[in-house]
Amino acid sequence: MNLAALLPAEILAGTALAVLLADLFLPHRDKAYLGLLSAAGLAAALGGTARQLAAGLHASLWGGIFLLDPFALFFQTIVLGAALLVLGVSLPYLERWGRDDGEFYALLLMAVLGAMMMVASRNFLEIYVAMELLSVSSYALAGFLRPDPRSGEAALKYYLQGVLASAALLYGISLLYGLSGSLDLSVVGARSAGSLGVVALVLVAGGFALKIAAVPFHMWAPDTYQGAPAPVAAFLSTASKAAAFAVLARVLLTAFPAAQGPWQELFAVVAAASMALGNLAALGQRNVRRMLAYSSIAQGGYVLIALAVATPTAVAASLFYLAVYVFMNVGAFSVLSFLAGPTGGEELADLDGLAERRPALALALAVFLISLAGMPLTAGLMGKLYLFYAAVQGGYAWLALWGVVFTVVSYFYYFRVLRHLFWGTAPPRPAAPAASVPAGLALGAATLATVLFGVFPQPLLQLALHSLGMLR
Amino acid sequence: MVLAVWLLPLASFLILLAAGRRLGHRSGVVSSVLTGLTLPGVVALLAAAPAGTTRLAAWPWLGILGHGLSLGWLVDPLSVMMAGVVALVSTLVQVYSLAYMKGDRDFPVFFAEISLFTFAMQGLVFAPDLLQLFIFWELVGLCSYLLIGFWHTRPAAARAATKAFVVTRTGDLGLLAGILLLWSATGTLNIPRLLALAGSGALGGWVLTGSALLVFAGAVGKSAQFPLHTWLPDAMEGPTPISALIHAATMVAAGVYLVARMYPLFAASPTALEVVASIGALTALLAAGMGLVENELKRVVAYSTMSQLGYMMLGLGTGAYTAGLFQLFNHAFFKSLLFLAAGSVIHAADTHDLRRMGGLARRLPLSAPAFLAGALALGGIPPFSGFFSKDPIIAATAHQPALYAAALAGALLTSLYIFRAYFLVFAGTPRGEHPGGEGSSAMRGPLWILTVLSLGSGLAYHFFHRYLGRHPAAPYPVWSGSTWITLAVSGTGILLAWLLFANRPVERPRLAAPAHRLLAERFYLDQLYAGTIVRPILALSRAASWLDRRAVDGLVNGLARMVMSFGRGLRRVEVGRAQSYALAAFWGLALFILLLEGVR
Amino acid sequence: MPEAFGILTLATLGGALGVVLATDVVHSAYFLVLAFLGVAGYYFLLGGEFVGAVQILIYAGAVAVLFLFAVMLTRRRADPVWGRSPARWLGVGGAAALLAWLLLTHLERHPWPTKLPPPAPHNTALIGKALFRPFVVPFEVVSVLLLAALVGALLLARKEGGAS
Amino acid sequence: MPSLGDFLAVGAGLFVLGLFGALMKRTAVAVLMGIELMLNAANLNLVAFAAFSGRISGQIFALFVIALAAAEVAVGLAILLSLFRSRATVRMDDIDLLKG
Repeated sequence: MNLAALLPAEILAGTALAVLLADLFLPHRDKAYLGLLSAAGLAAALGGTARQLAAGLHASLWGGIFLLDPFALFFQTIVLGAALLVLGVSLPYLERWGRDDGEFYALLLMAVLGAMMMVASRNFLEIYVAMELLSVSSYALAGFLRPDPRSGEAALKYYLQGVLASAALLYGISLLYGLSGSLDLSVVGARSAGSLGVVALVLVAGGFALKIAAVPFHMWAPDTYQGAPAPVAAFLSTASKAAAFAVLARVLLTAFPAAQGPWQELFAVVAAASMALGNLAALGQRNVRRMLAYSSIAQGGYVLIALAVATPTAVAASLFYLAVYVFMNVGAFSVLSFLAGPTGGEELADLDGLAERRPALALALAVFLISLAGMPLTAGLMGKLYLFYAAVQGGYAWLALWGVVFTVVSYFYYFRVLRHLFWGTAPPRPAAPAASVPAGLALGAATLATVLFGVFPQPLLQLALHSLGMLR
Repeated sequence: MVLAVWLLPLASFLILLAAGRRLGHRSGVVSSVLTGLTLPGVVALLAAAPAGTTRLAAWPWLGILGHGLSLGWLVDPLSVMMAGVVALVSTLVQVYSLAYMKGDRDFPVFFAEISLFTFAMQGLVFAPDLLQLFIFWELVGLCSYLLIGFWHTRPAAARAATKAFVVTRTGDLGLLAGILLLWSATGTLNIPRLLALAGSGALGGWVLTGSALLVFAGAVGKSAQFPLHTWLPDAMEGPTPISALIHAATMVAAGVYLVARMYPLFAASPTALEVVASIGALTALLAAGMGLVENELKRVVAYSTMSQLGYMMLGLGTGAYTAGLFQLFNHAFFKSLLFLAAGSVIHAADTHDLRRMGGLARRLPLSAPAFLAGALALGGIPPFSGFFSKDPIIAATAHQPALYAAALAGALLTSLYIFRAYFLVFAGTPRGEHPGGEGSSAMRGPLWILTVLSLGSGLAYHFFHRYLGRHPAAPYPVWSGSTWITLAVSGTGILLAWLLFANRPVERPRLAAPAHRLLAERFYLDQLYAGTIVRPILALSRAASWLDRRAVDGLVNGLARMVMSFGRGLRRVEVGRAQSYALAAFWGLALFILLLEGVR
Repeated sequence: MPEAFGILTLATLGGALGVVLATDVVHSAYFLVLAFLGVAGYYFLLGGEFVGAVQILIYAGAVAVLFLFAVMLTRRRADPVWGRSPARWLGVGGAAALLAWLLLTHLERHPWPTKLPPPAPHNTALIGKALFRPFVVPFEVVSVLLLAALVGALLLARKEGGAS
Repeated sequence: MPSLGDFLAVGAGLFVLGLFGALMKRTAVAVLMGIELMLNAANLNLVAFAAFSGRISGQIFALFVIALAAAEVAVGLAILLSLFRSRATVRMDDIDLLKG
């Protein structure tokens, strides 16, 4: 029973090992097969998780250390889906950079494994260990493009922030353990009242907030997203963020329901600050990747509204938003990964006339940006609408209004990119390499999902609500 | 029937999207024919939806939150009327564009975008649900953005498109907030249900007034009402047929349509109605003033559009519901006529500048009378159509002196500025080289049809009133006590224009210099917005970027580090900036602890 | 006992202070070992012999050696904290002081048990059992993590152009 | 016999000293040392709590943390090394390529 429920995770771990082993023996020209192997493993794990989610699996393993409930399965599906998309665009990306190290795929798989374990856990020890797995793999991935000093710098900055945050998180956990005598989330919350519990919880929340890149724990994000390989930035800004949000939500809403109240105000402030700073700073960026980095700080702010409002509707809305956010954000970063060369190529001016050079890519990027901006007929609008609706309903009308105001600010920079895409006059330049089949599939799927969930959001929303119902 | 009216343009869009390049010039024909085919559909709807009926077809779309949202259509006299205007003007404009846009590099794209616009506009018109309305509302805005920027190689066009987008979006923000407010207060976004709630008094107090005003904010942006009107004159950078279709007859009228659609909501709140009427009157007056000193032909017509939309709002706000809508109906025709005639003029004169035209009446034997017909309709001279709608609106304000004065002054200015344009363009002697003449038959046909409509559409006032009137219907006084006054005022305007502008070789500013300047600078509102909104946002953005990157690091490191590291060059790994990031995070942690403990 | 605690505290906090204040990175590394050993001493004092032993082996041994290697591989340079700008002193010192004040006051306010219960007899055996019963999943995750760290470290430290 | 509070006070001191070092030192290697001190502080807490409550889980957590910390340091130093390599040849003025 236990092992069967863990099958997706086992598949992932097995695939990672297989990739590492095969890497030793494969000749250089065949390294692309490693990517396909990883994709197969991810797809199998995704299929398994989706089936568990569909079956409404609710299993508590090893005395509750491991908890596979629909909430966890929902986020596992998100993470796996994001990773699969990222993998799709990584294949041509690595090829173009002339990197054939199989370690990339193994590290990506292990990072995904960490995220999967992290969201399916009810024990601080397991959460911590799984998060470290995600982090350690991510640090190495961020520094993957060794010859490019920007990649190393991105890795170092992420690493330092991550390790410091994890130290704070660990210290907070140790205090909670001392207060409650347990590491089990369901026990810790009940026994950690009092002011020291608050101190500990702030430290813990700060550790997760760093991964979400919420203000004021966001400062690594622009540098890291800009310097890391584009697919890795896509992964960090979606899968990693979603997993951290899941754990934070589980800790705050299920383990510490009594600690609500002042908490909500705190998250309202963090959410408001993230929306404001992310959107305003994005406005001033000329580098598109950096602009997207700030935009994803802002997007994190929208999602954090859910923790401020803390009603089931709001949390369901955040689940929906994160799910569709994966498609649009991975998609946007992925398109950029096709454009940039070793010498940059991600400035706004570099996008000029892309619609004529690469119409499909330009159209896809337009869809993602329009969705991130929250325009109609895209999933982004639906997500924002639910979040803002939940905020108004939950008595946080000002937060919804704040969100709406900064959504308008965000139009400025999203549409500036569109103007360059479609209206810029293209300088003659070497034709960008043709997209490969896996990348085309990934981008196509992301585009389709972004539009589809904008037109038929119902099933996904239903799933989010259902996943939530089982949370308690 | 609804589906045909609604989806034929979509089909046209999809066909052009798929095969536009291959169809080439024929793409315009395909699009025009498919749009034209919706006209019989509208006629059928007219028969199927007699006065006072409401047919609602809605399928659940988002059934989870509140009482859910639905997707479908709402057929009542209001939506049928609006759909008719959209279908007719869209067809005529497309036929006109066949000739006007001939030879343009992106000819198929142009028609694809017009088709998409028509589809979106019909979706807006038939929306039974506020969310559906909002979605198409935004889609319409997007099409407008694309079409204003159609000649995007001209920087002015790209700038104008962006400006239009952002300014109208500011209004849409209000609409969205209003929708959220209504949704959370009532749990439904179904329009008939909402209106029933408002009518029965179940929805009241600040929620009612607040949501009505927020919805009106959306209408203000879309219909270019004060203070969100600044985008419309710039939008004239788009092709002239677009100005006729989107920025005169249909999209900008969507704001008026929205207010009419949600009228019971407004009617239940006297405050909201007062605001609508005041904004309308103010816009009517200001825009007419600005039109008086404008030297670009299309912009004159654009100011007149703003001004007329103001009259429509004024009508709705003072309770002259049918008159306001009838003005929308008539205006759609005479304003498209003015734009298309202006297009012919520009085509022939090869300039936008009034000061370089003149004496064109001989060269343009059709466009000149067509423009004159449009101008007479605009001026409200019987028996042209404008008279039958504008006069009742002005009459409805008679018991409110301030509004009445504004409306009358607006009327004077209206005939003054439009006949100034007419005389400067067509009368006198040529003041420049005018190479061209009247366009091809594709351009002449729509002009003829619209001229006839501008002459005749007013006569339908009786039918219109009975068909659209709210119940219990108030009488529709076409000829009232104030009519003579209005006519006298309008006539004075025409006379003044003739005295001042006809047969003058070159126009010199006739107004006192400061007033002229104030009007020419559009009351300095653009500058005001740039100073109070755009620049602060950009400054905020710069401040945010600076705070985020430099402030912490700069504060804790100062210049010293930069100088030092510059001098020595880096030979070992230093992490100064990353440390500053962490410093900010830990200050955050400490302050949050302090904050929470303070709360307890 | 109190004497032992005092000596260990001196070693631990003194070592930590030494890490921060030492000008030479190599000296910092030595002070770090001292602090690690002090912490290991606490573990023994608290009856956690196994953890103490692991602390000495891995931290004071392996990790410290890693640090020394890193120092040797990169450029060595004097790194005095007092050479930093007053603003940074204020920023970092303020944050550290505020955090210290918050932690200490809240820790003090809590009624902690003062008596140490007698240590469980088969401490190491208990740990072993727990590792393979309730904590087997994290244990597995850690093994993957070690692999990931290995792979990642090798990948990053590899010379460009060398056989991959 | 020292009380639990004494151990916790030492832990807090170690945490803050480590933080101070991590944010104050210029050399990345020394920064990592500071972070290790912070981790040790948390570990000391865990073991102390475990001992005073007669539970074993705190010790186990500490063991995990030790293993993780070693792995983390290895990765961190590898990043430093890789960065040092690319910088030594490319000659950059600071780790400051990425900024707004």
